[in-house]
Amino acid sequence: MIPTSHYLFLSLGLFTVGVIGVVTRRNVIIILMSIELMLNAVNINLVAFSRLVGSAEGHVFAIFIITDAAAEAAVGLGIIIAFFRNRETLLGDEMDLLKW
Amino acid sequence: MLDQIVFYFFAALAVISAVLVVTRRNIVQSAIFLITALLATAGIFLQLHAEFLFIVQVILYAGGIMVLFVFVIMLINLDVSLHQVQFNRQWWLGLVLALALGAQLTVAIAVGRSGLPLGEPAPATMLEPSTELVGKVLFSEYMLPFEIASILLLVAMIGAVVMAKKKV
Amino acid sequence: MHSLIDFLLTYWVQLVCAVIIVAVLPLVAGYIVLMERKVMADMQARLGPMRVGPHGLLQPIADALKLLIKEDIIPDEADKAIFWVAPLISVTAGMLAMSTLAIGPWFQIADLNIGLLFIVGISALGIFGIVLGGWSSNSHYSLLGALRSAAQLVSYETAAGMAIVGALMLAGTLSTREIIATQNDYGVWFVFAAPVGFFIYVVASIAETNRAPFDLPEAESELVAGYMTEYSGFRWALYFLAEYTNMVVVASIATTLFLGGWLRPFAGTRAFNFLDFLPSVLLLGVAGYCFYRAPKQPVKIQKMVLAAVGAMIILVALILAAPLLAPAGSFVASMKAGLHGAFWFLLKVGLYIYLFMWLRFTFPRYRFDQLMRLGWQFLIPLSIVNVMGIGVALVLHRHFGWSHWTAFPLTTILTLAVAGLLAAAGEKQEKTHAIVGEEA
Amino acid sequence: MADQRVPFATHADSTVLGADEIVLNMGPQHPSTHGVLRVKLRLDGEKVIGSECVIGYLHRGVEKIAEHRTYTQFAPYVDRMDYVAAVSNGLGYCEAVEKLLGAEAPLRARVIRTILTELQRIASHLFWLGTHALDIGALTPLFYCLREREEILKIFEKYCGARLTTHAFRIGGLQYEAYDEFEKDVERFCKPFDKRVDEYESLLTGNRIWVGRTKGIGILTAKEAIDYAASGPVIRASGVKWDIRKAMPYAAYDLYKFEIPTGKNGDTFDRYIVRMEEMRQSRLICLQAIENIPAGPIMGKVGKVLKPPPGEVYHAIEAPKGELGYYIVSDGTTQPYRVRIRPPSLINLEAFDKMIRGHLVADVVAIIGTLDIVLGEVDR
Repeated sequence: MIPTSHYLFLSLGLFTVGVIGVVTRRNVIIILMSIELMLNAVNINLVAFSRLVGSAEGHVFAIFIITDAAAEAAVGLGIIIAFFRNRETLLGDEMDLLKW
Repeated sequence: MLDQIVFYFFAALAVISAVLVVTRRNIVQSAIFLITALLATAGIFLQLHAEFLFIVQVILYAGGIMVLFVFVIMLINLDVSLHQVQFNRQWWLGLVLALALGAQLTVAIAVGRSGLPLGEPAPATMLEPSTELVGKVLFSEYMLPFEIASILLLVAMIGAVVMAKKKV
Repeated sequence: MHSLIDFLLTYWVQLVCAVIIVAVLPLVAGYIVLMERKVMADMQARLGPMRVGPHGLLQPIADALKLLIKEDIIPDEADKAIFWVAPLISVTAGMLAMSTLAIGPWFQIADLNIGLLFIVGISALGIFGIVLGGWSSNSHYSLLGALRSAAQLVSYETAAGMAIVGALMLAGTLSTREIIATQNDYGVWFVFAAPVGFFIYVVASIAETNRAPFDLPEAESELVAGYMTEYSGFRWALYFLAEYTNMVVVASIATTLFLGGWLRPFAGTRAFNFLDFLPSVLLLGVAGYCFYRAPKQPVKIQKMVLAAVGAMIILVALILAAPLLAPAGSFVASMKAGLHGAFWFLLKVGLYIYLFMWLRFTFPRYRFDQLMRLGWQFLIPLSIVNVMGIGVALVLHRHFGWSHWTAFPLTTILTLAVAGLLAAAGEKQEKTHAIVGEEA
Repeated sequence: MADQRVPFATHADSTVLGADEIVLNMGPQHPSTHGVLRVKLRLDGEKVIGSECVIGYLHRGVEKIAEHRTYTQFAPYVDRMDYVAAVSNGLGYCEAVEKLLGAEAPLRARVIRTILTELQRIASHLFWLGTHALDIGALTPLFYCLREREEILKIFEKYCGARLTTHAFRIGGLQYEAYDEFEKDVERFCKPFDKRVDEYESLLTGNRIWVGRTKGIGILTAKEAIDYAASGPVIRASGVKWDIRKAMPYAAYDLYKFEIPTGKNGDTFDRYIVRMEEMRQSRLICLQAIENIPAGPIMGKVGKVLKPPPGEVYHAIEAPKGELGYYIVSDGTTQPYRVRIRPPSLINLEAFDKMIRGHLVADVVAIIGTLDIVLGEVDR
């Protein structure tokens, strides 16, 4: 059997990779995808803990997080499409209309 | 034995594809590796006996959200972004900070070992949340959050339509 | 080493089933193609394939060989890695979905407690094969086909999912085995309890498998071959295999959920037990036809092949009849459930696929906006109403003590009334939609 | 370069969304452009916002060839223009030259010409119906249509030995006398044929999908149809009662009673209905004609060497696809000075852009199909 900490380390690794993607990449779609990775890492954590303490709550929260991820992806991609239509770019650091 | 093979296989697959997601130049390839990472996570859910979550992950994440991603990527010009610089100017700072965060979390897990039985496998006799149980908890204790989540989805749907619509 | 042996000892049935699926499915798909061509020919006053083997019986093998040795062309501008992997995704998804299907009470790889959701979820992954294949070909036709396909599958999956939810509410379980057991307990197949749900599932499943009249992603007269335009040879054959696998999968889902799975018609009624002999009689009839045709074949080897086919069918008929004739309690008699279950299941799947073919050769093709309107404005609302109707019927039955015979017909009629309203509303709107957005 | 004239920019690297439109090149190698038509479509998503037909892939210079052949030698060439209605082409040419010569074919020849031409009209419409239905996705009607067309081709084969490019007529009359069983064969085909048309209609006319795919698609109003000089079923479906068989009778059409079916809305569905009705009318004409084929010679007096007097003539007939006109200028030699052919397909194709704008990609094939073009005739 696998110790719970291994799940946590896996989740930690995925989360860190996601954070790295968010803070270093320029392409907004990849940034969005990295956020999905991070949410996913959280889910692993929740399910592992749920098993550890023997309750279904972790699963419920994981379902909520997946719902949230779906909403986020829909809105995020909507914004990206609207942005792409106006500025013809996918680069996050060129999204600076509000920068002053 | 089988359990361990399954876990380490999926864990390695997930981490490797995650790394490839953030390093690939081609967005479509990134998306494919993200799908792989998500499916690997689904495998880990299965290994954790979270069957319902496994299928939710496959249907919603891999089958729904990622289709949306791939759809949008196909709509958007790819050739231009292939020849651009992929990492922003502060990438080194971001990398250092992200690694620092990772180190912090590692420490947190290490410290947490003393409080919770993290070092050993979860007791097998512990209840395995079945689909039925998840449903019961979701629709009794968490009824209100569930409804709020559905409103969130509705709002997101309207928002996405409004934003993606050409001219209002 | 020990653990490996243990593993094999525990799971040998599943492994054998898996090997059978992977090995036999391509052949089955090939023969479904042959059946389709023969049915098409029959409906179109033609003969269909007649050259390879008697009545074209060996045609699928010849086709497969031809596709195998054909040149495999990868376009220069294509994204090669994705182009290469896309058909594999489609086929893998289709085959994986087969793994929880119960073809008869004996033949099933895994009886997951999320069985049906697993099939639906995994087969939904096949869409990536189509989308990525279309995108990586770097051709406008392929891209349009892929986009259409993605939009169509996502829309109709919702309707199909809701139709399945309706039946699942009746069954109260996700395991394929128990769904069929429940239908046995009810004494009636769910198609009679929820006919509207079955209708929605039929329509949505045709759309999901990209069959006519919803075959827009590969509409040959518009998009050449849609997402498959740039594919050739064996890779193209893989897409074809995936399509037919998906047909088998949706037909199996429909059979399991609505048509009573491996149950014989009137399985619970003793008076109809003579139907147990139907499989053997049917097969004997087919065999008789084979022997009747055999002497009329032009070439000696064809006569022999057809006679051999007839003999094989007689053998199968005898195997099916043996458990009925053997003394009760013996080993042979105990095989009845498995053998007859598989026969009835496959027969129902075959009839469902025949329905697909029939529709294909009868109807013209929908246009894309019509398809979307049908999906979003008719099927999805109707499927939601259907779910509510079944819910109401169940409540009436369980809490108010209404009998099945009043609760279900009542809600079905109500659902049908809603369907009529939806159709009328759609008709009104269609008139204003004839020209799409002239203002732009 | 022809491409210089393209009224819209073609972005080589345009994307679906980026440029808001893509240019889709349909054909010349495409399953449903009925030969080698190339259509450049400007698409916004799937909506067509502009189109251009590029023709000429099947250009063989038929008109130029005519200037170097004698009148008799040129006759087989016209069969190769509209190759699914070769008999009609031949009729138009022969009658045009006869007009130029001032001769007329004897009555018997004209009646047989009428029968064969009407059979050819049915065959052409059958072929149109099959391919049009196939384009819209109905696989089965094609085979039923071809089955009946086969009967007609058999009659042609018995009559003149050829099935497709028949070269059935000669200038001044017919070369072949009708064979013995001719009337019987035509009757055997025509008698049950209205049932067959009903059969096709039962597959399509009431079908919701078919109606949805054709009603309101590619509308051409009566005025637009006249402005575009459309002819044949295309203009009749728009409600204009224009049929050269009635307006300027030729061959033996003035002897028979028949109706001109017209539509109301000028959409694809009306054109379909008009053509179906025309098949029934053609059947009636054939049945009337075979009742009484007058006896007499089949060849008029035109002489062995054709040398029309200098002058010019325009003669049009109602081919299955519309007004097929021959404009022939003679300089008094054995070869025409100039032959100009008015192909109905080409003129009808002009209306394509008008009809397609605002519709979807799927409607492109429906509209190409409903125009009933044959590229051999468009390009000549």
